[in-house]
Amino acid sequence: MAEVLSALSKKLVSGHYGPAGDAGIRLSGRRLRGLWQLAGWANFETAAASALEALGLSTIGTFQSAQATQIACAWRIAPDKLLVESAHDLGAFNSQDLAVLNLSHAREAIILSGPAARDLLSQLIAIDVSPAAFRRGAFLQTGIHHVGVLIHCVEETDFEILVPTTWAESGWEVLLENALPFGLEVHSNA
Amino acid sequence: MTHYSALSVLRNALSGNRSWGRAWRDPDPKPSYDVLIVGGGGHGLATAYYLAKEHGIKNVAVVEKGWLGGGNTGRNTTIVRSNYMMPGNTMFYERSMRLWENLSQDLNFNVMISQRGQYNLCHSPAQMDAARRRGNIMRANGIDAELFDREEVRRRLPYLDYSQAARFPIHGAIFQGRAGTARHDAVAWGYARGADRHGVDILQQREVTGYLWDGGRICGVRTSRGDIRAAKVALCVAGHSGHLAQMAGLRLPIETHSLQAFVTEPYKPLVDTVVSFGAAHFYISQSDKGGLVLGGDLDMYNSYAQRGGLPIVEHTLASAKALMPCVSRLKLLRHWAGVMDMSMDGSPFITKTPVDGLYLNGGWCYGGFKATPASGWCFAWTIAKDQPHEDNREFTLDRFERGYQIDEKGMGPQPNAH
Amino acid sequence: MRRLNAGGRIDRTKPLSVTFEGRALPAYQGDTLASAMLAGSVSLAGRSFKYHRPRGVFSAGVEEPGALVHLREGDRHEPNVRATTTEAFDGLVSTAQNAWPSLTADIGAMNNILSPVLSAGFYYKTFIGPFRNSTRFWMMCEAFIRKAAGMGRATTLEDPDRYEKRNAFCDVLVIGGGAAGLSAALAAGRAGAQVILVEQDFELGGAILSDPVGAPGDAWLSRVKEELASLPNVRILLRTTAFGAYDGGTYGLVERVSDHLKTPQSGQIRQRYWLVHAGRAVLATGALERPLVFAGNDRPGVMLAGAVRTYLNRFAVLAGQNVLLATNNDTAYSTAAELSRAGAFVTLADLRADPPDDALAIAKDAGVTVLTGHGVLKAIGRKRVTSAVITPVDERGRAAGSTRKVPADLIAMSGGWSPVVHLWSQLYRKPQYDAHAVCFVPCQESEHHLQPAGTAFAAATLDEVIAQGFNRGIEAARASGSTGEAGDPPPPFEAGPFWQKNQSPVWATRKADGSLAGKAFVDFQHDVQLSDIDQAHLEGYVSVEHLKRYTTTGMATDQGKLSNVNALARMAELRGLSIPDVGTTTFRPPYTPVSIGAIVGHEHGRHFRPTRLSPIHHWHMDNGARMTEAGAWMRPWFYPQADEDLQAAYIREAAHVRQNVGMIDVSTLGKIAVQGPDAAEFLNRVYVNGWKTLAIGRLRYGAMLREDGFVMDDGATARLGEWDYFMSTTTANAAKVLAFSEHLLQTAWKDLKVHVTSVTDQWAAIALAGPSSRALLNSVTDADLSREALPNNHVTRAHIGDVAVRVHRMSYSGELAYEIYIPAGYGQHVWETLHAAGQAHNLKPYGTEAMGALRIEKGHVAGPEIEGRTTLKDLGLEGLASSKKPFVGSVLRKRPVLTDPDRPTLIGLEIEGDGGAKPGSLLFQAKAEAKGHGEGWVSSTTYSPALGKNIALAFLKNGKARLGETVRVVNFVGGETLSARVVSHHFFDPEGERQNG
Amino acid sequence: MIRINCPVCGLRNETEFTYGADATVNRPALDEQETGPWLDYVFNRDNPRGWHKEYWHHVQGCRQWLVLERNTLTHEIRGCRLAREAGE
Repeated sequence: MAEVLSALSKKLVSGHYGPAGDAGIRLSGRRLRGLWQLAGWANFETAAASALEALGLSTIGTFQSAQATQIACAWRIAPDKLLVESAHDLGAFNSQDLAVLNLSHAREAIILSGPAARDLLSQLIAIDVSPAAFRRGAFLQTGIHHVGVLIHCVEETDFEILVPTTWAESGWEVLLENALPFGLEVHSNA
Repeated sequence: MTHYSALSVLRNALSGNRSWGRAWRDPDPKPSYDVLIVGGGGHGLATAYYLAKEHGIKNVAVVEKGWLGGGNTGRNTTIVRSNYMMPGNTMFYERSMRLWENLSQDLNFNVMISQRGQYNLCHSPAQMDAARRRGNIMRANGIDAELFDREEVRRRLPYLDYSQAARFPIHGAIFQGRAGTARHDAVAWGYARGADRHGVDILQQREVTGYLWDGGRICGVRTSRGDIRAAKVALCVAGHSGHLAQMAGLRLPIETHSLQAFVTEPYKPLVDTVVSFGAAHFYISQSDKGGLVLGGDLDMYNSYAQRGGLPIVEHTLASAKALMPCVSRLKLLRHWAGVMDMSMDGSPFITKTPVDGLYLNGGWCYGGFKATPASGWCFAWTIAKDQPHEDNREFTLDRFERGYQIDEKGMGPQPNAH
Repeated sequence: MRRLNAGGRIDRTKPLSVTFEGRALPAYQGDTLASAMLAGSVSLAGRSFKYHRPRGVFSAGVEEPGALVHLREGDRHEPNVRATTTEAFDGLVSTAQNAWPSLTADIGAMNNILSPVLSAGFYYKTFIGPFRNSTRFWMMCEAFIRKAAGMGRATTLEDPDRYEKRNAFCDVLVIGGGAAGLSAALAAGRAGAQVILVEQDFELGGAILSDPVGAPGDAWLSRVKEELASLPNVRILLRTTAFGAYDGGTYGLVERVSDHLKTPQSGQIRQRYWLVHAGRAVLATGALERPLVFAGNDRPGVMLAGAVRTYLNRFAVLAGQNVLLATNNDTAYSTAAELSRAGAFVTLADLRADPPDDALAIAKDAGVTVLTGHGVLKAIGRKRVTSAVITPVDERGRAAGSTRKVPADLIAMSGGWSPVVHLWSQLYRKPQYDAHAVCFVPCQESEHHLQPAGTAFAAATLDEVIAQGFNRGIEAARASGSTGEAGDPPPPFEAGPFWQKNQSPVWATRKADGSLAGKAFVDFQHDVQLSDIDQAHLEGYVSVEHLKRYTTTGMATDQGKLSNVNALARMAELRGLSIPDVGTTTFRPPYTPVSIGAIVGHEHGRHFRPTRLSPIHHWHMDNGARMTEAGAWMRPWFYPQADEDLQAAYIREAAHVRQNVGMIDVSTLGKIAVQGPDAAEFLNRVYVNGWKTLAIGRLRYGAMLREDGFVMDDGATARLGEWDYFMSTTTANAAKVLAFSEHLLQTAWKDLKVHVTSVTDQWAAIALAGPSSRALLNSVTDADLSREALPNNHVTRAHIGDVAVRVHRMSYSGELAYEIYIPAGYGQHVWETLHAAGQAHNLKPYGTEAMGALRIEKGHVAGPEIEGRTTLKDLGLEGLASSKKPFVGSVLRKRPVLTDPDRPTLIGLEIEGDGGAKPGSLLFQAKAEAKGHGEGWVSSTTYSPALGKNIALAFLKNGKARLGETVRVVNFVGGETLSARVVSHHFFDPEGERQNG
Repeated sequence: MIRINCPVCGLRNETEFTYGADATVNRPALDEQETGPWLDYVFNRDNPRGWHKEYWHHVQGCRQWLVLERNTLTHEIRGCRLAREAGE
């Protein structure tokens, strides 16, 4: 079987970087289970109903809050668009009223964690990422170093950043550059 | 009026500098003028000067809402150049360059024309090709231009980033040696003094609030301090052209945007020329005082606020460091903004308008300062003869209807891309 | 040695090595470079800008005009550093600037003798030169002027330090950590608001730090600091300057993280740029003392009174033994008393005839001689004040009685206080003049997000300072919805007359006839004399902006912090107006100069802009490709064999494609998924050609126009399903086409059920071209690639190994060719698979240069031709446009100039000779003179291996009618003129037999 | 720093957006054949000093086009909607 080659394959080199001591930041990557965009029009929620059901979701959800189930994670990225991470092939749900698009290779997931993770984010995005303002389960669509990304707060100090594949290496280097003063550990596997 | 010379300076010095006369009068308005120019910036004052000097029309007033030279004339980054490629622009800007080269003598006022040259850097083979086309058109029109490769640029500008770390490597540059800088305030003052000497009335602190009409024809202006009649009313109010045109019932292909400028603390000579970055909208020069003068991009949204936003501050300074890594420890002293007439093709208007008695000079986008002498010269011609000169023949309002967009950058109909 | 044996807020247990001009200065932790200079009796610290006059330490803060130095060496060298705000550190090396050959014997000081000639505006009146149409004379003079100007010397070395940007959000930003700011932070903090308190100094306290150690303010300060430290919602940033106030409640701050160390520690940044988004802000920036104007008021040894007090009480430095204090207000009385107690002989000359009794009492108790109704007429001494001429004065400050000379090694002056309104004014607001307080103050507007407090708002007493600060703090907290109890303000401490002003508006001392007794300065760095203001007035430069620009007052590195009000006051006097009627100039950011590096943060070098990489990028790197920039992308330019240069490599690569098979990474093409039931209608509107009939499994070339009718982009779009289309755009225009499509769909065409989504990142793409491409592809796929099953412009799904791909049969090179679209993560795998299988077919990779050669041979247009000013007809694409439907640009493209038959249109050129032409060359008729804009221009050039000659694409007036004509191709900047034959731009295989085979 | 309250993403800095243009100019009907309305749409502007209805594109966010009213003198914003929901 052909292996999926991560856009970060040259970058995910385990090791400790920056000042010695406890690392404030941990960076690693994760292979997406599959990424799909569901897009509709006026009756989006109805049109998406069967796809949502298959994913264990009951609604299209609200902006800025992720919906996670055992088999999927869904982000309402626009009024009529849902981005879904799932191993299921959702292509079958494509219809006149629901445009399904496979984006499984279009994003790389960078995992950012550690006690200084929020500090690092505050260097890169102009959004309040204090624990009170950016809670577990919330997500942001924003720009890091001029590139549009999606940042999902998975746990208090764990974040997943979905970066467009072709920008991933450059984005990683910027994260690394800014993370160095905190002390940084890179893990080649999440 | 005192003729300025080293001798007059010496003579005055010996008398304690107490005998200087006013550089221009502060007259009361006459009831009526042959030509009334709205806007006492460089373009308006130059227009008045050339009306009097070249066309013998001396019953002229310049009406300024604040203080002369207080708008974009005193807010720009002082670059002069004539590296324009499009027919309609090329010879106009070259006329300006030639007027610049004699302006200090002409005005008996040192406007500090410093032809220290300008480099436009290229960062890809495609940019080199585009630069070659521009340079060839300049040369074919009798304008100086040279194309340098990377090594030649490196020899001449060793302080730029030629390292592996440079995100956009320098492939070469197009150079105009006659380009350079001028002292912006001096241009306004020199023209004001020159116009005044020819009898032009400069009326400061009078804001135009409307027009006087005679049927469908404009025959003067209403100001915050009384009406003034004039056979011809000429607008030179870049930044506010839309506003003043609207009062006359005209809608223009212009938006107003703010453009920022920056100066560092003064340093001993570091940058001896004007250098433009080809990978982002950024250029740098150094003033005689020693401040590095930085220019950047528009704030991109319509604005009449004469102050700039932070994103462009960040972007401009990042460009400065990307181009010249050594500026990192130098310090920004001041940043400010002017409001620009951004036209839909990036080129200006010097033209009669569809309204009888009303003439328009505007739409200067980024390029107003360098155009000042030719703008005044051509506008004066247009007003005096009621027809354009060869050099401003394309700067009309109907060029969009005709499809003659003078699109120097090929950016299309956008008021913020040129 | 002027250091007192006791007192001060310095740590005498921590001596530091600090040098100026190679001379060791007695410095301790807690000193500034300026306090160490004074302690070491350095009276000559620098030279002024214009006359190179000797300058000493003048102030104790950001307004310092004189003591500007070079700090550090090598790549950390920094010019124009204010000694007064430079924290002393161990290993500090500083040197003098703007002086040659040395600080004490500076040649530039000759300008001082010439100063009557170098008066305001002298540049404008001289150097005009005798020659018409020449700027040479001026430029010759200018070269000297430039060398003499400029203050410090910049390094040309790269900065070794790191910088960082940080975004912060708070309810209340308090700017200034003095009594008002501390009170504001305390109130807002107690109320529960998220507070950021910034202080430019390395200690909190503001003016309290200038009180003697142990004064009542100390206890107040430590109590407030302690409570603030206990509030987790209050963040305190020291060594941090709020330099700018911007739209949307955004403030720019720079924190000097490690400037107080010799070098940053490992991993430490030098400075941090904070972008603070604040609900409200309190401006507690205090006030700056103004100088008085008298002859010689710039001599080393003339200082601001408040600064003298700061050096005494905070740094335990007695700046002079024999002190003459000149004032027009009460604040100097504390200074006088404290100096006297410290052992100085102090005379206080008060321009006011009747100072308040409490102030007088304090001075007299301390043994100070107070001369009321007296002023300093002149300071005497060259590189250091030695004496002064004092005089009784009338109510206008003119000598009214006999003058006398008194010895003095220090003249301390206080001309009143100017609130620091800079940030408030930056928000494009005009401060108002308060005639009672004799200063410009911010207006109070309850709704504004920046509220002044304390001496920044001209508070007259300490009680008022604290109360204002506290109240503004509560208001700001409440505005953000914080409801906590704020309690009572910290009770004011007992304070001397320092906090009361009772200022007189007299600011200058003149002789009885109104003249000055010598050179008297308003701007100390730029050497603007009071007489320059008079001259500007004489010449009509009377508005504040003219005055400033004509005399350059206020334009030095201190940006008029000291000079503005005195210059305005003089102009008001001359014009017979009040100061507010003269007006004030606009304060602009930054409040104090900020390092460029700090604002740039990490965005420099290769991180200036992000870089975009193809999924196959690393293969190219590992296999010797030379890369080139294409917008944000890196692309393989060519793959040199042995020591091939670009020319040799691309010719070989292009020839190889025509003879065998080549492959190129085209992943950078813009790719857009167009989905929905109205997708065909949408395509029909944005493309000039028709799309309603395109069957599933087919693809079609299309061109799109801008709204104004010029060509915007081109590319192929494939129909993948009933409602699914796959659009490709050029690499350069991908983002533009997507945003434009989104705009149309979300504004004008809301009724269309279409979604457009970028899938550029989803797909790697490989173009396989050449006569052997089918055979090669057949060897790795399961698809039927026969001419019948997959004719040109068709699409099929296939597998390469176990990877599902899409094969588009289309050709850009004119050869039998395929574009293979592969999910990005398999891109490199498929490339390698093809590369391996290709060895049997003599496959070679090729780069963008060879791709260009192939497309030029075929006459395909690309970026150099679609350059924003060309029409469909210009490009030879007129035939594409449908006449049966409207599309974007379909009306405006018919404007007269766009349809002028004489427009330059695309043609081919066969260049005579071996060298080939350069893109950007101009075309002229063979016998016509080569001038003007020419008859056309060359857009793309190449050597054609297929034709064995140099060819070019070009635009030529009425070109289609001129095939066969010989034209001149002139490259002026390259000094080359060539001849070329005009031919069809379809140079190679015009019938398309190869690509359709 | 202009801050825009995107209906989808919340309050964001202007750096995440690109400026569109005047939102009061309406694109002529697709089948409009007269040149005048197109010239007016593409080139001519009211360019007001004061309140201005304009498009912004949240490119580094939800990619929605927004219509907001902003004062061109003060940069104050009063109202921001999705373009697709904004009235004609």
